[in-house]
Amino acid sequence: MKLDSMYQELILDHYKHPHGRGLRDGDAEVHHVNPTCGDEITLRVKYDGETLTDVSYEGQGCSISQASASVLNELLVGKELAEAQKIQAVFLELMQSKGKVEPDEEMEEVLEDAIAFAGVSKYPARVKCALLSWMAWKDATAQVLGGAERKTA
Amino acid sequence: MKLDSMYQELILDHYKHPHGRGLRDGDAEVHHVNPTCGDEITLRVKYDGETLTDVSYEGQGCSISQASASVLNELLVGKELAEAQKIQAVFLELMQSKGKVEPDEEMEEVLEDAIAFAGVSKYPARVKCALLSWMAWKDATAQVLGGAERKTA
Amino acid sequence: MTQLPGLLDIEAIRKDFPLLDRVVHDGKKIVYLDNAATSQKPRQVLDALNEYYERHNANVHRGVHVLAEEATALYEGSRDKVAAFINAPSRDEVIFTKNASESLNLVANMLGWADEPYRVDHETEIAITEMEHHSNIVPWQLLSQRTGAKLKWFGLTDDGRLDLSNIEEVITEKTKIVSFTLVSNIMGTVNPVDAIVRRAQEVGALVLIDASQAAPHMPLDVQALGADFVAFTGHKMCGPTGIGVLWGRQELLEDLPPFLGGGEMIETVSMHSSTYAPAPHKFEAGTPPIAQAVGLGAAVDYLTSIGMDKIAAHEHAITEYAVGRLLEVPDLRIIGPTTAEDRGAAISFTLGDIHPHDVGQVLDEQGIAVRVGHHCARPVCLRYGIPATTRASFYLYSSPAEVDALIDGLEHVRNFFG
Amino acid sequence: MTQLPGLLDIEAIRKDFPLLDRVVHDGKKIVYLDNAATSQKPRQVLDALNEYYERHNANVHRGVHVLAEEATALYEGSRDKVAAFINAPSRDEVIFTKNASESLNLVANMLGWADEPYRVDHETEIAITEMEHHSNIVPWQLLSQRTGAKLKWFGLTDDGRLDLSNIEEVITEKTKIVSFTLVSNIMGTVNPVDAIVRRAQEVGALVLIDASQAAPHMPLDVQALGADFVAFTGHKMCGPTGIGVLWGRQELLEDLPPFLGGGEMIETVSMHSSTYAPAPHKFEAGTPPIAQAVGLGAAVDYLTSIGMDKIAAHEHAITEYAVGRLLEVPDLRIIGPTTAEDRGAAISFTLGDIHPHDVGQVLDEQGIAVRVGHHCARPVCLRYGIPATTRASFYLYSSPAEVDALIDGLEHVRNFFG
Ligand SMILES: Cc1ncc(COP(=O)(O)O)c(C=O)c1O
Ligand SMILES: Cc1ncc(COP(=O)(O)O)c(C=O)c1O
Repeated sequence: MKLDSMYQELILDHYKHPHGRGLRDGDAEVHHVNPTCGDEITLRVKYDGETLTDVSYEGQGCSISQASASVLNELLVGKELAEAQKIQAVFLELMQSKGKVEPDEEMEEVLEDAIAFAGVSKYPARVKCALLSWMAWKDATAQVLGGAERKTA
Repeated sequence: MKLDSMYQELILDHYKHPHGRGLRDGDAEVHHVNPTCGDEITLRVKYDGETLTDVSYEGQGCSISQASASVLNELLVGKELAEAQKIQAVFLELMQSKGKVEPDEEMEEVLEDAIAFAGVSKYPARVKCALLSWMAWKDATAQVLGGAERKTA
Repeated sequence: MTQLPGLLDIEAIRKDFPLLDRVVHDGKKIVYLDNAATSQKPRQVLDALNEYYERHNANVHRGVHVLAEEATALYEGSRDKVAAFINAPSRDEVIFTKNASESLNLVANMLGWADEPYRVDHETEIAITEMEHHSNIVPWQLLSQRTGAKLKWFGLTDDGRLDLSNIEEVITEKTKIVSFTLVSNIMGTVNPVDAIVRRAQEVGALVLIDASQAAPHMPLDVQALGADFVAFTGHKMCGPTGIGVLWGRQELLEDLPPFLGGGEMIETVSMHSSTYAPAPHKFEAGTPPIAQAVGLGAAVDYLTSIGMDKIAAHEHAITEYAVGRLLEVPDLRIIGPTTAEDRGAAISFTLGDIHPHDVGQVLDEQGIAVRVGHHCARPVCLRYGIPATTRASFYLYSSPAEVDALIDGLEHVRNFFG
Repeated sequence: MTQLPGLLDIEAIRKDFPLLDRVVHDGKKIVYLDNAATSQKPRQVLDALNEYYERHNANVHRGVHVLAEEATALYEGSRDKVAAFINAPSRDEVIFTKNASESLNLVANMLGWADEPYRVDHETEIAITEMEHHSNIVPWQLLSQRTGAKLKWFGLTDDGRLDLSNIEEVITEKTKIVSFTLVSNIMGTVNPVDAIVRRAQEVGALVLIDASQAAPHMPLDVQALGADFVAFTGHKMCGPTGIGVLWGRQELLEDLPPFLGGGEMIETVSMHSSTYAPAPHKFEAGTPPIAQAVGLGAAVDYLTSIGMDKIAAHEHAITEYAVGRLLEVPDLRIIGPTTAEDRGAAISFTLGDIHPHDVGQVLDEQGIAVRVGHHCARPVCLRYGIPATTRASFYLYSSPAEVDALIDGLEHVRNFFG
């Protein structure tokens, strides 16, 4: 069944048991909305020098957007900034591939669990769900780097 | 040729030799425009009691609108108001008939030369041309009757 | 097949709609339950479009050639058809726009630029409701921001109806315009027009009714409604996209200022000043959606030939059946009226904790097209504390079998995420 | 048959246009010379419309079901096609409207509601020209009336060109926006973009180019033009009615406020306030003209497959031939450039004292469709002291034989009224 390519076991797992959910202390906070469906996320990042020490978040959305935030947390927390940015870029590439990129070993190595989202890229309406938290993370990180609009709770 | 039903000899005659053209003294003046083609007319009416003693006009437009003003002048000047209004009403009926009213003897008696416009009623875009001066006359007369906005030159 | 009293001859009707034969996802025939978003088009409408473009296409109003005359007659003929469809006192009260949103914005802008007594400014108020489509909220928010007028609204009761208990506070002596939807696109609620119109007239406020979800589904009589303006959209009523309607009372259309400026809407133009054509042309700047108006005319003919009262009865039967069956689904909560009384054929619901996106996706896989999200009525979701809903919405070609398919599909959704 | 260098394979092209086979007035094949008013549609465009309605019709953007995804892909795919057609730096700079008039009004309204530095108010000026279509005059008159801004314009030379001799007085430090047509719809004049853009940039004014009569007929490169906004309309370029385009520079579209409010153009809505989606959606309130955008995409494909440079060459050849032959007609006066240089394929003329209405009527009787009147450019008629003109306008399917038919027709007109 084609649906299974989107709703991988792993995605459903993350959806039911999200990692790192909840808002904690951070260096910057952003609020992103997917206007096409109303999914929302509030996300904070915390850095210690170059190391991303926490991504905390709260929001509402479908299994894809929730699982994606959970995977992001699992994958990026603890990474150096440059490494995290690389992972984000590869994830973006995969999601915008319209199902046409066949993930190779190199990609799998970079994306780990996030590779499970490959099937979602075939569903244009859902790509934005998968990207919501990743765009929020990028934005929050840019704020930290730019020193602009820092908010802490 | 179908065209001849519109451009009756009589219409072309009035077009080439218009009656009563030019602006003279009047009790009311109106300026009417046909927005669909830009035809314009300035028209004045003069009454002596119940008698329409003059319709003077100036304007630019096609053969149909010019001929129609000329016929109007010929037909209405000298008539009692009530009689003129009746003629106007019959002319309006004919023009809005979409070519479906076959003018009978009674109509011919009322409209005289104006009966030549029967063919124009088949051309929706030209009906307004034929009616321009008649609507202006009606409007000017209403002004005289209402006493509103009287203008004399 | 389930037989319900009041149903139309669905098999015959479905033959008119080519899209309903569409097969998706490896052989599943489409079950189209997204009619509140847009309707499918009968062949009669597509034929009218083709016939227009293949034989009569020309720009309207300003030509003496035969094509221009034919195109004008077709375009203006559609205005006659629409006027008759809504029982307008005069054809000149029917303005063609591009969609209902433009119609609603048109009124908001007219009032913002109007002279007294219509003018909306910082001393005046605007009243809407919490169940409006965004297209009947944002124009008023913009008008309120730009003029300083105060925006007020009716809240909702727990069972998805307007709370009119504070009507005298919402509609006051300062209110210039009351704008509300006849039928909610998210909950299906049919609103009590009379009570609102009565109060508006008491204080001398104008009334604009958003009939986008009514015109396709029930007889619409603008005179009986007692409103000053009525807006609706072509694509939801078997017509093409790109065409909407604003009906307005003649004297208002005469008094109110134009909105968009351009060709067709003028009487005479010089570089120094211009005068405007009488309504409806005053409000139709530029080349109008000619073919789309012709298509809407054909849609109106089609609906009329079936009969709007029969269509309403059909949808009522389907809705009653659907509400009943949906309420049997475990964990399903209908957002809006839970009976078929005073409600249209759009039914929103939540299904336990399963996000509507996920519900919609799994239904889609079975060929069932529903809409998920806030349906351009986010305040309703906020009001009921939910992020979104799944919405099934029916039309004249909807069958009880399609309701059954939906129910089976929801069972599958529950299993999938169970 | 007359052969001219640069002509397209007219016979093949004409087969694509069903309407060109139309027979009028007892057996006369139509000679359609009213292309500046609207173009005919190739079968490819009609097929795209039918295919859309019969297989993919759904509302866009908010659905997870397969039809909604397909409709969205088709609609947004057309945006890509249009962006490529005009060489836009980004697809997000392409806004779909209902026609060019809405596009022009959209800019006028954005600037009226904008913050500094874009805001048009009583201390600022607007510059247009005397050869604008009413749709590029009236929006600025309205804006000027409503904000107090001063409206200025370029006059015309005797031979139908812009008089730029006083450019420094027309475009000043106070000028916020300069809006002008690339090609005149009444005279065919092609205007000198560079000189105007240079001066506008000198004073920091924005530039809006009305390309309604250019986009159908020549390669259009918004980057090369150097303008800030470019407007055009679908129905004149083989597309359906009901669709227009506004291209605008991304940063401007980000900064400028929305115009129409409603569904699709929002990010999030509550009863208290709303935020807007990024461009282009910010400017596309309500259900867009989906099928019409798809049709426009097909039109762009069609034109591109032939080649805009080849179309321009074809029209140049026809225009040159037509101007030459028209000048042979006794008492005929061309209003506008009397050579084919820097001119488009619309040719206006007067014929002695015979009123254009009468000219058009007698031509129509022979199956020749031309437009008569002021062509929504009345100031041009005032400028040249004429009530109206007869206009013949050509397109990619126009043939030398049709020019010949026009010339014969005019002979007949002269005899008729002689
Ligand atoms: C130069 C020009 N600008 C604007 C327009 C307006 O286009 P539309 O009527 O499609 O809005 C036209 C055509 O009518 C035109 O020729
Ligand atoms: C109640 C209601 N009002 C207004 C609209 C807006 O209609 P459109 O998108 O055609 O402008 C819709 C549908 O989208 C609606 O359901």
